[in-house]
Amino acid sequence: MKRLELWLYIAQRGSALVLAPLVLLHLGVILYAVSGGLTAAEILGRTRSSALWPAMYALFAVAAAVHGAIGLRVVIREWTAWQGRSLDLSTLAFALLLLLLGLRAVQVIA
Amino acid sequence: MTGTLKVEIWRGAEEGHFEAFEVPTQPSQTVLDLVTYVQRKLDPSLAYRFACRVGVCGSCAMMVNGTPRWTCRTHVNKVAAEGKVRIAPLRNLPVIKDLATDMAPFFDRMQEAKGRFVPSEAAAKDVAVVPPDDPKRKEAAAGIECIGCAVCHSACDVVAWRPDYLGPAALNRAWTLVNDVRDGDRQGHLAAVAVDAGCHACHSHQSCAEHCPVGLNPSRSIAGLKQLVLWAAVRGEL
Amino acid sequence: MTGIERHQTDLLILGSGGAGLLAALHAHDKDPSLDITVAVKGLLGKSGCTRMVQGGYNVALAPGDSLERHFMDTIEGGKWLNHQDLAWRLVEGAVERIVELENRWGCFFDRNPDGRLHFKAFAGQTVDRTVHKGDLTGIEIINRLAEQVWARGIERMEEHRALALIPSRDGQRLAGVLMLDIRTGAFRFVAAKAVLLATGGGPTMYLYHTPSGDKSCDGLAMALRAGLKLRDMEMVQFHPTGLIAGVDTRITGTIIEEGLRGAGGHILDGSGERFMHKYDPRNERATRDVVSRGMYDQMKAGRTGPNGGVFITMAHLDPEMVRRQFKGMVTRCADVGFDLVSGRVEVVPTAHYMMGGVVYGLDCRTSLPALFAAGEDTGGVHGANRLGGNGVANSTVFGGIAGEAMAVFARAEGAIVAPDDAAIEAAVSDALRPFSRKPGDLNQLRERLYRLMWDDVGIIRSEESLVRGRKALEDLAEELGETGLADTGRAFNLTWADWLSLDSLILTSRAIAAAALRRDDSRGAHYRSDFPETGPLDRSENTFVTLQGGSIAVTTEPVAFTRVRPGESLA
Amino acid sequence: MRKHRSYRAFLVHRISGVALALFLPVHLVVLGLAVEAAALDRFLVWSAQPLVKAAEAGLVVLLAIHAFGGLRLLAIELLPWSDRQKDWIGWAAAAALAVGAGFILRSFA
Ligand SMILES: Cc1cc2nc3c(=O)[nH]c(=O)nc-3n(C[C@H](O)[C@H](O)[C@H](O)COP(=O)(O)OP(=O)(O)OC[C@H]3O[C@@H](n4cnc5c(N)ncnc54)[C@H](O)[C@@H]3O)c2cc1C
Ligand code: HEM
Ligand code: SF4
Ligand code: F3S
Ligand code: FES
Repeated sequence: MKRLELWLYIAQRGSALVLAPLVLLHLGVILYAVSGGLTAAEILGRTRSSALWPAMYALFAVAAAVHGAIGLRVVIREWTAWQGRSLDLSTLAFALLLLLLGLRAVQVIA
Repeated sequence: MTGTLKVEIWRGAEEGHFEAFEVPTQPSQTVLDLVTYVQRKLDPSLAYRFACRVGVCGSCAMMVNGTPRWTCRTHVNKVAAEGKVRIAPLRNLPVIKDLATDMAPFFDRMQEAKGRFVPSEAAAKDVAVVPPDDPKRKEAAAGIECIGCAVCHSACDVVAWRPDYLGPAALNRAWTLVNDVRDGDRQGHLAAVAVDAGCHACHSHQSCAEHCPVGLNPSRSIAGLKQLVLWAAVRGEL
Repeated sequence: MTGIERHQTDLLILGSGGAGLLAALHAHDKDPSLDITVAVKGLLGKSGCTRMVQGGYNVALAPGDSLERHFMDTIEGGKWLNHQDLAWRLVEGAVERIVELENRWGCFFDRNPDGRLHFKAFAGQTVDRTVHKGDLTGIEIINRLAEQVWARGIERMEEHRALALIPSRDGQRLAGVLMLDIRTGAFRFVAAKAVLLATGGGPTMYLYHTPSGDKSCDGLAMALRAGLKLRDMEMVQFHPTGLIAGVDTRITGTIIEEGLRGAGGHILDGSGERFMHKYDPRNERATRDVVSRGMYDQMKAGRTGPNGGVFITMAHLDPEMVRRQFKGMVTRCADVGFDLVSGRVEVVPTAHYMMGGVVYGLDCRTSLPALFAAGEDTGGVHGANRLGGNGVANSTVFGGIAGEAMAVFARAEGAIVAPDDAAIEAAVSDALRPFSRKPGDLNQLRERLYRLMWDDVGIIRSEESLVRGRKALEDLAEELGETGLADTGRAFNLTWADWLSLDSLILTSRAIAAAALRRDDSRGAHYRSDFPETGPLDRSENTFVTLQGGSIAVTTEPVAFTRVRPGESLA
Repeated sequence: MRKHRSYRAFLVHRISGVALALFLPVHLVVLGLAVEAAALDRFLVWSAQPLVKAAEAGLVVLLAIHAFGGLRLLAIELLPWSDRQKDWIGWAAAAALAVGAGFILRSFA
């Protein structure tokens, strides 16, 4: 693809922009929730209270998959000798794995 | 004031070793003077490069105790750690001999980044009217006094990790051109830095700005390019 | 011939200063099909003095200025020794060139608040006419030119030292140049249809000097050896304020900006007293030559600082102003351990520029067919003194002219011709001489050259000192011939380079001494204590030197006042 | 050559990013495994042990560090240049610390 690296860069920064509020929110929730110990009921009670929670976590999963995989690809390219097509495909697979696991987890809490 | 300094100098090319010399110290003495002393008085076969000796030609840069510096403007006092100075050829460039590197790859990057003025068709016979406080003029002026010493190129780890990376100096030059209202090919300059190892390969390490001997800030220029390129790409202009 | 690589190009340009680079660009413009090679001793665009230009570029474009005024300032400054047609070509060409530098090559000079070019004041001018980019004008010019040359696929032979101009077998023209590839130590003969000599002169044979380290008068020495005539060689300009920080630092000799004196800086002798009032009512603001002589006189009398110089101080002025207005100089001094804002900085007059050089014509041709010359290697434009700002104008204007003329010549009359192999052979064995001699002390020879030129052929001369100098130079030349080098390998051998530079410097020094002995009056940069007065202007003569059978021959010719006579003015 | 704030900030950001990327699948597997509330509870009980808690605190801190460091980078890249950008490293670090401290205080409270 023409200007592949540029588009990956844009996707990575774009997904970071999506992640930013979600992570902050997630951090807030964690901070709020941890006090006094966690229970499944509490977690699920919250996440099932509104369709917005699962939607949010789904978006989180997609963005994290894109962001993390592109990030790893860059790090591996720069810090190891591994590069080229096999790296691209592996990180793509990693993105799909993250996405799959993420969506499955969302399904659980939905 | 007279003492001696232990000076270790890289000998060889890509393969080589450090060789130690004792050099008498002087009140006014630059790292280039140490090297000159060794070549003139101790070992006539030592190779290094300099020209202007006042910090304008950018040919004397070397690694001094692990840091890239312009040696003609670096006082020994500033770098001598416990009476010892270790001098090596600039990093991230092929070594020709001893302290002299081949700088051609560095200038090749400048060209790849289309780091050269393109006259505009409209250029009249007269010199363009450009007020000095025009924001674009100020951006261009801030980055223009690059002496091409490759210190930033040598300091940047991304250059080391990705040898095809255009590098801070080339991108900095491109930024001055993108802001040059007289230039006739803004789009061409942007396209040249939007390549795979272009401006967005930079991770904002800022070692370039940290080490630039003339105080330029390539990080800033690169950040500027990243934005322009990003919007141009999103708008489908690239 | 064995061991010598051969190379061929249409145009060979020696040097990558303003003259060399503009020649390459103009030749390429004129005829893009030409195969052009720029060969340079250092790196392309990173060597030479054009890059070091601080002050700026003289051009008659300011409101109220005119070609005539620029011309008259140049002639008056040159004390009527200029080649007037060349000087006119300079002022005319500068206007064209500055616009071209801006609009075509991308130089971005400083502007007034209204966005138009800013012209600053420079000594010896009746109108402010110096275009500049801060106080780093040369970097801007050379960076822009170099990147254009790089972009055009013009061939680069970097770190190649020109050793000798090689005539054709029939001796009728130039066939090419013998080069030394510094990186490998290999000799390379480059045959060309036309060659430009643009190696930039450079009076680096004086104890204190400003030019870049790669300049050693190689071009002038090669020209002398090839039988060319040099004019006005006695005219060596000294800049009054060079740093002095001991003999073992390369900082010594480098310029401290002229503007410091203009801004009210004081010059003090070793005991802290001002002295310039003894020499000129303008005190420190007198012209370069007057201040240099005043300082030299104090130094001779022993009233010096620890390193043998005098002092410049700005401490009585507003420190903020000094810091702001002279930022570059303040940091440069600080980098080497001096405090320019509130302390004293030791300074000496320092050899800066050679007004003399190869005799050439309006189209940059020399008397040797196929050899062209431009820039500081040439003589004639500046006469007895160069105005600040006319140096870079000279190299860029005539470099461009030479490029075009060479392209035309290559088409019409150019040919690759068989070189005189014996001449190549001789030049190679000359260059290899030190390897067959017993290793000796080159540093001692260099220091002797520096010292004797400074003492006897320097700022103040006399018949006595010049005769002494001439003799000492002849001795030195002989000693150098017998001083060998350890053969530690020829690749990137800087000590061999030092030897070759000394060889060029000594020969050129002999030309300076001979011309200085011949000129028995004082004018411009040339001051004879035995002839302190300037002779009648309308009977002015130029000096010419040639190398004949190993010795320097001097002749004189009356100045041709082709445009204006002393007492008249065009402006 | 690497002894300056911006470079250290880069290293911290990169290492935290890689750690997060490696931890994230684990985190999701665990969540996904917990197809029923009881399993999740068993996991939560296990994770209430101090050692595990400390590790989790570490991860939260990592996420906070990476998030605030990332915001700083996005600001450098997407906003007009500010010469104060170096100070942002300090602010990002402080914010990350605050989150980490908050987590530890609240989770052990
Ligand atoms: C510190 C300083 C400040 C100056 N400031 C001003 C100013 O403000 N205004 C002004 O008008 N003038 C100024 N001048 C003078 C001006 O720089 C020169 O007059 C002019 O630029 C010379 O240009 P050039 O092209 O002839 O030579 P240079 O620019 O000196 O270039 C010579 C080139 O020839 C190469 N060379 C030398 N020997 C050989 C060889 N044997 N083989 C191959 N290549 C060789 C060199 O490496 C170099 O590339 C200044 C000079 C100095 C030193
Ligand atoms: C608030 C949320 C986040 C923001 C703002 C953010 C921001 C960024 C930015 C700007 C980069 C680019 C760094 C560079 O190229 O120099 C980056 C890299 C990276 N991020 Fe994130 N990120 C966030 C969350 C995450 C998460 C949840 C993960 C885990 C999957 C992650 C993993 C990575 C990785 C592996 C890198 C590559 C590191 C590198 O190139 O140095 N990030 N992040
Ligand atoms: S940006 Fe600075 S460090 Fe880099 S080449 Fe230019 S002057 Fe040297
Ligand atoms: S050091 Fe290198 S990573 Fe970017 S900010 Fe400078 S170019
Ligand atoms: S010798 Fe020119 S920058 Fe150091």
